[in-house]
Amino acid sequence: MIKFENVAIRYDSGPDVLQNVNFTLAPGSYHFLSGPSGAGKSSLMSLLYLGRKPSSGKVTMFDRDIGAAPREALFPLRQRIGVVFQDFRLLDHLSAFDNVALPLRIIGRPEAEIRSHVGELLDWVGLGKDKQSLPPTLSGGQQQRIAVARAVIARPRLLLADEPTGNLDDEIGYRLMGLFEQLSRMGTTIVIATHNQQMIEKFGHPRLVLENGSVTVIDETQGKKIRNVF
Amino acid sequence: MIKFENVAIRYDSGPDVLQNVNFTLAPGSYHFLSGPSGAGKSSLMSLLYLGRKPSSGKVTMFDRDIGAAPREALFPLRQRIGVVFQDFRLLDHLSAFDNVALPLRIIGRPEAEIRSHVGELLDWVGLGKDKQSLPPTLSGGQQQRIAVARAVIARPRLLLADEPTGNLDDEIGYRLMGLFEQLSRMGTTIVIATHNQQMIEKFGHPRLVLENGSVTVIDETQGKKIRNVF
Amino acid sequence: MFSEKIKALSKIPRPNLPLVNLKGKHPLIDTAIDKLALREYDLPLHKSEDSKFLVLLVGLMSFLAVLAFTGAFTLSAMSARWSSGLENKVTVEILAETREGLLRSDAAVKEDTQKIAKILSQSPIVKTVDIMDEKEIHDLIAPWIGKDLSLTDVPLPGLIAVELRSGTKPEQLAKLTRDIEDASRSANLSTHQDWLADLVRLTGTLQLVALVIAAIIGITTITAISGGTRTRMAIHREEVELLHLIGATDRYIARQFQRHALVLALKGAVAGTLSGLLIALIVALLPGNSDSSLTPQITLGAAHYIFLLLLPLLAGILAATTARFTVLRALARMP
Amino acid sequence: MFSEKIKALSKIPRPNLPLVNLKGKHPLIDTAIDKLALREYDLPLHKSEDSKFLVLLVGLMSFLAVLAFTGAFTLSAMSARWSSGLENKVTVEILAETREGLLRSDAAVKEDTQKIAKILSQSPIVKTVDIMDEKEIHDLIAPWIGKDLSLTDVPLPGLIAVELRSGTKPEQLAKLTRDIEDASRSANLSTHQDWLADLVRLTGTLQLVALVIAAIIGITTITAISGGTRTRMAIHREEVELLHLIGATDRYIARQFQRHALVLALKGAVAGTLSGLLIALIVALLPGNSDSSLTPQITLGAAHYIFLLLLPLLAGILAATTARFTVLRALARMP
Ligand SMILES: Nc1ncnc2c1ncn2[C@@H]1O[C@H](COP(=O)(O)OP(=O)(O)OP(=O)(O)O)[C@@H](O)[C@H]1O
Ligand SMILES: Nc1ncnc2c1ncn2[C@@H]1O[C@H](COP(=O)(O)OP(=O)(O)OP(=O)(O)O)[C@@H](O)[C@H]1O
Ligand SMILES: [Mg+2]
Ligand SMILES: [Mg+2]
Repeated sequence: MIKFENVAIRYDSGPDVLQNVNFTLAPGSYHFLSGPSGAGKSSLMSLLYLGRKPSSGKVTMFDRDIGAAPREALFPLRQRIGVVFQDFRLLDHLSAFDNVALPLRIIGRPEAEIRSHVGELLDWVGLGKDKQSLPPTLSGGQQQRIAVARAVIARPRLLLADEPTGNLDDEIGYRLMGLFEQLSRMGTTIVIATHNQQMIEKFGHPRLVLENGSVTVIDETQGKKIRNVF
Repeated sequence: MIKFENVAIRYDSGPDVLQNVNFTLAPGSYHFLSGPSGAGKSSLMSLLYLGRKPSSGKVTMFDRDIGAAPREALFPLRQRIGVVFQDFRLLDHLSAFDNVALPLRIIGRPEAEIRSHVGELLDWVGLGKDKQSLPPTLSGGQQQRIAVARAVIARPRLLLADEPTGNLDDEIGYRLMGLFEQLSRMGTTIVIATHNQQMIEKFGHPRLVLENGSVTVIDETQGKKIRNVF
Repeated sequence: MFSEKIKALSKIPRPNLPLVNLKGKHPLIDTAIDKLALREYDLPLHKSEDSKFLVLLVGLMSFLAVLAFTGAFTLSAMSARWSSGLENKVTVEILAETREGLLRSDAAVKEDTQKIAKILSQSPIVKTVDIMDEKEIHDLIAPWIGKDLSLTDVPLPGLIAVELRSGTKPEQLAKLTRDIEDASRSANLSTHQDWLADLVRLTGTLQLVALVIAAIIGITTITAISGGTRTRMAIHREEVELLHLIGATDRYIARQFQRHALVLALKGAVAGTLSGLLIALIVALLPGNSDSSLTPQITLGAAHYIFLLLLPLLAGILAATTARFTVLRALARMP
Repeated sequence: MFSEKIKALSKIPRPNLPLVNLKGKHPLIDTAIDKLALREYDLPLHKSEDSKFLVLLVGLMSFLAVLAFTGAFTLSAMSARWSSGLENKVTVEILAETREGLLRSDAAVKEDTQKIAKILSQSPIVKTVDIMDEKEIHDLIAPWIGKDLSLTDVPLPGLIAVELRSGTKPEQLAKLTRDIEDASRSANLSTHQDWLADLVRLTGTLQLVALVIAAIIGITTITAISGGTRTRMAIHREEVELLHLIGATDRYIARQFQRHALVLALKGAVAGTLSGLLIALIVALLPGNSDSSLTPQITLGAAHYIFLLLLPLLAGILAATTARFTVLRALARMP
């Protein structure tokens, strides 16, 4: 599914933020991405959601060499990736409903389907009453839930979430994490960047740890069954 | 210092977000503000940082009736309040340094003083190397630290922080909380909105809990000394 | 259960829609809207502050275009009218003097005139032959010799007005000219060719002017629209980037700017075209305009009406295309 | 230790500063900059896309203003020149006919003329007296009676050209008029008052035109600047709100927009004024312009130069004030 070989990331002519990154994520796998603030989690994420190409090294996703792929080839790949951005990136002038509907509209689903699916999901994340509200009139946690809903609405094959519960209380936080577990069981590959140590321990998935500019994979789940937290 | 009497908040012609809010915060007191997502924490904060006037009821701050005060009277009050906004609200075109310097420039401090104070504080929050970076080129946690630095740089008499550690790992998170403790000991009145249950338990300050549109003050610290966490 | 929610949902009024919201009224309409991508914009382009300015600019340009083309059409119609009034007419003059400068007798001139008239009326390309009488000739030449001087003192030339059949070929006319000049050395056929050449030149100049004006209008519109599009791209950079990141193709994004530019341009062009038409009509209906066939008279022919119909369309297509390429070029810079 | 860091800091080049960065060079400079608030903007106003448009507009307006005022100055200088050439001159006519229409004898007219000339030369307000001879009078009246007809047939009036001392008061002139008319019922003093009244009216009209142009220019500039300021307020709403929330006074925020508008307007106005001046100079130096004292001649007096110096300043103040009030009104809506 995803393979990083000797990947480095740098911004413009600055120093390497990450270097010599090597790891493989199997289809349907679930990883936490952790590391101190400024370690490069969001930068690594931006590679995964095809927001940038590696400065050097080779990234293979969906059986394609991303660095070598032509621009046009990336559009359909991006449509199969769901992203929760750390800063949400909602469209302020679109209602909660239209924000969540966006990925479906981009791939041209019929409006009737959009209406039922988006409505259902918004109800589920507790925003049933706020469907027509604009993001700036919603609370931080409500905005974060819209961001999560937008990321999962199109049943992506790869789900990336950057600190998806930073503004949420534990109850809703666990609820969303449960949603991610469900998606994982349905075959979605998942990478979640988080500082929340509790969360990491509770769900006990293998971890990609960023430190001092490189990545280590820590897997303490060998043979251990994931605790059922619901 | 701060007194809320029968305060209600509503947006435009919507329903009351909060109603019948009554509490008093003594000078130098330290409170956590908690409650589920969408309960009205940020809305209550916006009253405290004079971002809006109460829809009804009476708010007294710095010995003034805020609802009745003329516009001009609020400028100097705001200059004595430091705020960490939930969404940071950094000025994207100003460097980290200039963002933090803003409150000092507004009250017209000399540049030499600004340069030393801001530099020192940025070093302390771990952004010594990023002084001249623009916020969009910084990580989420780095931006949050700039927001915190900007809130405390002018030694405010009232410090309000809305989820100030949501994007930070525990180490930096505790470091900032320690900074707030220090300010508190120096007489600053502090209100911190957070979902982080651990944080609340660890520092054990009295809590303002929002639930179902009203506020309860829970003080379990009676006679209990605050644990020294440093 | 969901259908209830959806019903409730569809009742909520949605403000600020750039187009009438037809969605949800009928599945077929929905499909059509989806197909035509007539959904409201993902980007709040219609809230741009300079939209009014762009509409105004396109309006002004269209207004100018209508006036310029009305002028051009009118003048070229006039020139067509004049030339069609002249092109089938020739005049044959039988000189009253010999080529050597001696006066000829009245009788000789009259005789020659009759002879030439006969030749003319036998020619297959001639439709009518009209020998002018003394009074007519007098009226024609009076301005040159003074009205009150006795005409009997001056030998009058013979003049024959000839109308040719339409479709006469230049070779046929040349042959007739030769026949006449063979018949009398004093006969002279004049075909108004100078006049016609002038008219052709005038028409050509007018077409050039219209072309230049059209070019200026086009370039101004393109510049303004592409400038406006770039401003919008800059203002909505983050939103465009977001759309790009969640998988929107370049065409999906470009379509929004394109449609926006189309709507702006249509608004402006329709308003401008109608105002231009109004002014043209007012000028056309001003009294004293149709007095003489030689003063300009605004003529709105079929071509003109088609052009007026096409102008807003043209402006719209121009604007949409400009916006499209501007956006695509900017998008190509994203990975 | 901190001083080292600060040194390192001050070496980092800071791009996109709207003003030269003098900060940190010397504490006194710092203080001065602080006092004058010449710090770079907290808001990225100078990056606005329509800045160029506003500069252009102010430039055009200034250009127009310079041309309009140069024209007005020139014409009013001309009218001043004409009137100063006339205002101290009066003409006394001794009629050749009696008021009843009878011809008077040449001798009687001559005698009257001498008598009046004597009275005139004794008046304290008269500088020179010049009795015109027959030739001069002939030249003056020839256009009315035909050049070739014998003048001896027509009785000539007497004409005396009088130059008054400058500073003559109207009452003094009225007294002189009475004195002359008392001396001879045939004497007639004409003061060119009609001419002067015309000139005064012309000057008044020119001043009105200049005023109207100035008003149009002012209103256009105000509209554009306040529109531009409102656009900027809208674009930077969040940033303005942030400044407001952390304690910035309205004046602190307004100052930024104000300074930005000032800089834009100064740029535009200086460029526009200089271009206008250039055009005026070119026209002034065109050959054939100074041939006759009656054709317009561009005169750049001291007032003109002061005005040219003041124009950019005026535009700047206008722009800054407009921006200030636009911002203050918008800010007043924040709690
Ligand atoms: N500008 C606004 N206009 C209208 N409604 C608003 C506005 N801001 C907030 N609200 C509504 O007020 C309620 C409380 O929002 P608030 O941001 O205060 O919640 P919160 O406690 O801070 O939540 P969170 O923990 O998710 O940040 C929410 O239901 C929200 O929709
Ligand atoms: N657009 C950019 N241009 C230049 N440098 C950047 C840019 N984005 C990030 N950086 C730098 O790259 C480093 C890693 O940033 P990144 O956002 O990946 O960290 P992170 O692990 O997500 O941190 P956090 O937990 O605080 O969100 C930081 O030092 C940051 O300054
Ligand atoms: Mg990050
Ligand atoms: Mg909040």
